[in-house]
Amino acid sequence: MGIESLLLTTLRMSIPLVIAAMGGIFATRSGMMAMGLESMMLFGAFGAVWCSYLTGNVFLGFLTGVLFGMVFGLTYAVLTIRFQVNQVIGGIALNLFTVACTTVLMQFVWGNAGNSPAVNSLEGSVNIGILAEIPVIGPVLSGMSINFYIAILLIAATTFVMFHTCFGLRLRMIGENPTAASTLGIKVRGYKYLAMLICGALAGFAGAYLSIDQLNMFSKDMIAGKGYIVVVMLALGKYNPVGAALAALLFGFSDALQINLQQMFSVPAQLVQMLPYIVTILVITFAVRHVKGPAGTGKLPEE
Amino acid sequence: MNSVEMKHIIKRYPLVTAVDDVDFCVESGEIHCLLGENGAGKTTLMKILYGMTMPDGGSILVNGQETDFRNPNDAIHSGLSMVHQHFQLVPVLSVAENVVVGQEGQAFFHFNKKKAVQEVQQLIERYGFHIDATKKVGELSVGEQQRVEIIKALYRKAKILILDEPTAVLTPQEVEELFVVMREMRSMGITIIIITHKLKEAVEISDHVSVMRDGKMIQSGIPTAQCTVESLANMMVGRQMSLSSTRRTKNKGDVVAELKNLTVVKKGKKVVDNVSFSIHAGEIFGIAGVEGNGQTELIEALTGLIRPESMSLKVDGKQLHGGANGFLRGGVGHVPENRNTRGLISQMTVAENMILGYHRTERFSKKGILNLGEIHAFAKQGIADYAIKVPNENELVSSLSGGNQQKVVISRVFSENPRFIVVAQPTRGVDVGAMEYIHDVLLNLRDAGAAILLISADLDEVIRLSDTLSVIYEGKLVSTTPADTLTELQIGQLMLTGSNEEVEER
Amino acid sequence: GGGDGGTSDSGSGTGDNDLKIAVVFSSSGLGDKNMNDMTYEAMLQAEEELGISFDYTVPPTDNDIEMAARMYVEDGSYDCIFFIAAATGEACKNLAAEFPDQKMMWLDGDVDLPNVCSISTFWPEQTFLCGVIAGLGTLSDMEKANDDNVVGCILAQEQPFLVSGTIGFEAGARYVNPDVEVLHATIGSFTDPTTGKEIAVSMYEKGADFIQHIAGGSGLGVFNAAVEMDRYAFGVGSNQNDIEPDYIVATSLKDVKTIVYNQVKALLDGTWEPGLMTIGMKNGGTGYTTEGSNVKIPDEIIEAVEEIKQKVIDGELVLPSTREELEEFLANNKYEK
Amino acid sequence: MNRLKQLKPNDILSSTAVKSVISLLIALLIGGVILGVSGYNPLSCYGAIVKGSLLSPSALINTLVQMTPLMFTGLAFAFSSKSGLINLGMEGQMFLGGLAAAVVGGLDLGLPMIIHLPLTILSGMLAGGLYGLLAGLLKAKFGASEFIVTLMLNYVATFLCSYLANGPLREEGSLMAQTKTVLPSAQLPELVGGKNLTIALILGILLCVGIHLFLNKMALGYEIRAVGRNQIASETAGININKVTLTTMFVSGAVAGLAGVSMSLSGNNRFVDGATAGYGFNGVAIASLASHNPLAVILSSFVFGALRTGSLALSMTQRIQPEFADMIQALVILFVAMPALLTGLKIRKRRAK
Ligand SMILES: Nc1ncnc2c1ncn2[C@@H]1O[C@H](COP(=O)(O)OP(=O)(O)OP(=O)(O)O)[C@@H](O)[C@H]1O
Ligand SMILES: Nc1ncnc2c1ncn2[C@@H]1O[C@H](COP(=O)(O)OP(=O)(O)OP(=O)(O)O)[C@@H](O)[C@H]1O
Ligand SMILES: [Mg+2]
Ligand SMILES: [Mg+2]
Repeated sequence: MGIESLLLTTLRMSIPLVIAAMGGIFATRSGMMAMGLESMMLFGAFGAVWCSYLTGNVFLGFLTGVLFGMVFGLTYAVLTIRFQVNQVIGGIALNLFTVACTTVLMQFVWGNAGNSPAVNSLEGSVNIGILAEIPVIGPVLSGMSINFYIAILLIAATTFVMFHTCFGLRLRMIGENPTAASTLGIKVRGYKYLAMLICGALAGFAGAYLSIDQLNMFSKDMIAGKGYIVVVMLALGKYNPVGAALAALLFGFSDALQINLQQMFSVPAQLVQMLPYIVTILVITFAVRHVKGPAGTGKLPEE
Repeated sequence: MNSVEMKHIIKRYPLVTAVDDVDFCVESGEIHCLLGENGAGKTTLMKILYGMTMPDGGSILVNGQETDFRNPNDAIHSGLSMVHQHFQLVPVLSVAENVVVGQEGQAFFHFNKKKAVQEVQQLIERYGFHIDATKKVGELSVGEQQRVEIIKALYRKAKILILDEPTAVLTPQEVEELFVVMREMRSMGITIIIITHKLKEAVEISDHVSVMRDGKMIQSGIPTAQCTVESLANMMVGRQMSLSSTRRTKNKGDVVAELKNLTVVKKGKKVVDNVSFSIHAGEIFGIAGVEGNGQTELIEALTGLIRPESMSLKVDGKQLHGGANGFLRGGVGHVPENRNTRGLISQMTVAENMILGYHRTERFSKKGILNLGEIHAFAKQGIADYAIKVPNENELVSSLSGGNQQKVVISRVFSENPRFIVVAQPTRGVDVGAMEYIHDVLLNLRDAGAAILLISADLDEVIRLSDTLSVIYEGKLVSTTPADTLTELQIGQLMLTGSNEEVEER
Repeated sequence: GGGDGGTSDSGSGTGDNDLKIAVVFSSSGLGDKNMNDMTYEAMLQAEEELGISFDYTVPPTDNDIEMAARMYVEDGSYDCIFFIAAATGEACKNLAAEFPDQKMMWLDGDVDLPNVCSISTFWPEQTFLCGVIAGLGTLSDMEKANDDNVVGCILAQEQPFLVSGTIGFEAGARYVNPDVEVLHATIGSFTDPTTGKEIAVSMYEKGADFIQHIAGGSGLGVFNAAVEMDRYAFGVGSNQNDIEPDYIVATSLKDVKTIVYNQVKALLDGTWEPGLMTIGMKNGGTGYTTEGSNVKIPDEIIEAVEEIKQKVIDGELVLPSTREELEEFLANNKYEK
Repeated sequence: MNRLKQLKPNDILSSTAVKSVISLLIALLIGGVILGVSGYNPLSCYGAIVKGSLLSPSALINTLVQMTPLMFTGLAFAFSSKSGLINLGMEGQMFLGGLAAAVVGGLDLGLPMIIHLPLTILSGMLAGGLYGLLAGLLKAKFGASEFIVTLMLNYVATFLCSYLANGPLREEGSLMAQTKTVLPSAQLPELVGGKNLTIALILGILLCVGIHLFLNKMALGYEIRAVGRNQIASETAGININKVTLTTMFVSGAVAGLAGVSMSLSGNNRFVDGATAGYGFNGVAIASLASHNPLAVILSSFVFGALRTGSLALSMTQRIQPEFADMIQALVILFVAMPALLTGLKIRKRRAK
């Protein structure tokens, strides 16, 4: 298999994971488990296609995807903060709801419960001449979708916001010890809502990437568990933006490798398909070990 | 003028009325001491003042102004600040970050770390604390963490400072330093409310004293000048107490616990350095020392919680093996220094906590089946013996006040009659009445032939109870002498420098 | 295809005759771009044109199929119960034995029971002819074909039926082009078009110029890849050519809609009979269609395909459904122009 | 008595059972609004659900059939939660348990039922248990988060079972990815003829009671609960954390495996690839509805069984997209898992003047 095409596949498969993971960082660092990511991504993917279908404008499509993601980010926040639903359960139930809800909406909008019609999607790619000169990875780095570069910017931006702004500091404090933050007069709930809005926006963006950048349509349950994978990648990256991005790359790489191995050897596909998951288990067992989320995960300030 | 006026405050919990129609006034610019038994309602009253707990009735005036605090934020804006009984710090963040967060600037702007460190370091120097503002809070000793909490209040330019049992975890030297700071703050016009169980401190530091009992205010704002330790004790407990009596051992027996060559290495440093000692039956072996000199590791090694580099521990001549379980079965009792993490399971009931660690003994379970009748009877007995303030043994430990939680731990370990007991900070946060009782039980256990290792930051306690007194400094036992050999000053010097020769030279 | 819009038709049908049918779909449900969708279309058409009424259910998992079907049987008001897709077969067999008076139809299965009309389709026959087009096309001078002698086949999930479809495709390609390399890969899901696309892209990058998908909703990603890489793809099931008419050469057709419609008609006419039926190229149930596609297939390829189709219909070629049978088939049958 | 008289309206509202019922009603109300907006008649929809799940003997039996595997996965999750472990691997454990039981049940060893059936059940429990234990081992030995490992192991088990059921273990000549049927000597005896309602239901109820007793009356159960609430204190008290981790993960996995067993040894009496997907994740919701109380799991799995059966019955006669039923289920999970529903809706109590 060509190294170049393997790397390209890796990057394309990692981009949505990376973008969603950056959203997940905001959530987890503020003490919210990112279990609702899947639903935010799915709803974002749907919103993007819907808007692109109605307006024919891809940019508006992405914007709507982000907005729809935020709606579910907020819903998840209201459920878990205001109504204190357990975060794991809230996430799982919300995902169940979103799959059903988007399917029903598809039926209403397009009269088809399986997929949307093709809509305008992001065409073309960005060529960066200088990058293309670099041997081996050059052709890979240049000529990717604009969202590839946005994803890289997001990693930097998330790192900056999380570790170099007052907002990030407060968020991390809330994630570690919400009571402490609240005794200092920080409006814990407000910040958590904000974090979930950011998380929803980025997850919605990731969903929009899947539906109107990588494809040009929405189809039933099209996130297919990627949201849960991101939750795992966050832990693998020890809840740091760069770490999570690297974990997503590793997963994308083993998935790309798996796809290629299947075509090269005539072993049963299922045995090869296990690869990314086994790699993840091995990494969490032997390389990362003892990952702990922020100490205040799931907690609210004491009354 | 009064800084704080609380009127007719009521706070009910499902099974107790924690604060029952309380009036509480604090004059502006004074140090006001709030006293009371464990569970009297002091913390609850202060949390209400600070906006953390909503009262069921009553009104609060701050600086003459009617208030309606919904959360601490409101209180902070009115110039209040509170240092909690349980620290509210984030161990993974630096000192500076812990201090400035919330006041560090506009949320979405750059966080100027350098400036924050500078400001905080300045404040630290100004009050003579010796802390590095860039250090992670998790790496600080308890005393240092306490100071970080005070820095937090100073940084916020608090006009009214509430300190909930700030001295419980401090060594006498640290207490003195704290008092210096408090007096300085008072001179700057800051009003301070302090909760403590150490009456000596109350007499020393405060201008007025108020006393609570059973949720009611029984003495409000009496001038400290009119009080003595004894009179305060009587007010609190409602009976005569003898606070300074001490009984040294009469019948020291054979060696029970024999420790040889204990060395613990942590991050390449010898935190416990070749420590050996033996403790006889009927002897209390006290170890004094500034927190962070290896006490924690010493305790953990003696109770099988960590595997030291080298150690031989014999109890009644038998070498101990295995982890915590092996040591427990070998007759080592353990009162942990931190009841919240090591001592109790706060989300379990009092009864369940009373058997923790002993649940496999024949008394409480047979063939793996718990003897629930016996467990409940035992718990009821413990509650009665130690006067633990709780409606019944099925309440969650988390609903108990700090001192009463400590009593649960004590009663559990002492009831088992272990041969060798490692007792750390036994009366931390416990009121005078309970302290007297716990001390009595300790002495009785000793007289009954137990060997007791007592580790406490409370120098008075160590001096009062120990038959043999040792000082730990940088992981070494620098002096081991029979009781009453050294003066308090000498002991203090040993704790701080590891030797007492300088004292004599000077 | 798809579910009902919702506002009309609550309650059991609107029929103006007494015929009432219950349809038990497999758990992949409506929107599967396959048998469920095609059946649903047929039922709507029958309702419209023949005036029958019908109810349907989509069991949440395959494990719930029997319970759902049993509810229909025990209700007693349905003239016939349609079981759609292989996964529903077990339930059909069990209930048919237990309720010998209830008429049933099982689509995509072969069971011989006195009250069941079982219609089996042979997957290899469905994909074989598209395989032939791919095998000849990759060597041809068709616009988007390349010089590499490689084609591909993408599966949603390993399931014996579907796997036999990939065997049929490979048989077609290698029958006419013994040296062609046929790439295989499995997506692992029916609802993951993005992974479907990545696999297709990686196949196209390996030189494939024709890809057959057997992957339901995930297959939409394959079409997307074809557009992006400017290569060819084949649809599957109902005619998918109009999804990307410039890139989809043909569809491996299974005319479930007609089959089901005819079943309803037979029930209405009273000509319905239990027994085993096989749908294949012979009776027009499976095959290929280029209708709706803008792709120009060279005439000589079409001629060859039609010729080979005739051989299958005549029984001259017996198609393989497992890998062993495939090798045997290729050893015994040589295609000559 | 005295205490009863003192109960204020708020106390009644905060009793768990009443709360659950109110939550359920609110969820149904919102579901009804969604149905109504979509043009369906909510009353007739709910009528069909209730009728189809409860109001006839056959409906009730269907509900009990649905409830059986859900009870096992719910119990498995509730149990692991007691020790503070999050076992999200029930799906995989259940697959393996089901497959193992199908294989052992299919072995013609000439054994009588009294030996063959228990052997088959045990093999399924062992398979699920060992798979749970694997996650436990990685946790105990390497500190790998069981939450992540079990989530990943689900995928591995799903692929593995799919491979086996498609390949080496596939019934000869079958066009489905399924094993051959188990021998009659390994099939679970039915409680009612021809309805797939087997003694697994009784077994499940007994197991719920047994685990409740185990947790509350046994020293090991006490240790498990202690570790779940404060690991450091438990360690200080000489409790072997690793032992608790391994025991919990094994037992939880074995119980999840039983869910697979109950499905493989009833109905079609075989393992069918993918046929039981989703039951594992449902277990999380069921356990939470039961507040992780093993006894309450019986009740909450009944509610879920009824919901599933009712939704199925609804879709049978009302031409309604099946996803509506899924939405209602999701709403029920969300609302029932809302401890602060009533307090959250109330405006915060103002300080009395
Ligand atoms: N959240 C709560 N729920 C139920 N009861 C509580 C709660 N918080 C406090 N209490 C009860 O209120 C009473 C007063 O507790 P509080 O913590 O104010 O005591 P305290 O005077 O600070 O005691 P200590 O000296 O031991 O810290 C105690 O009986 C305690 O058990
Ligand atoms: N939702 C419920 N449905 C039925 N019974 C219940 C329910 N909730 C509690 N119970 C009953 O309440 C009793 C107490 O339950 P249990 O002691 O297991 O709860 P718990 O205190 O939460 O336990 P743990 O301390 O292990 O968490 C049980 O005997 C059980 O029968
Ligand atoms: Mg207190
Ligand atoms: Mg070619």
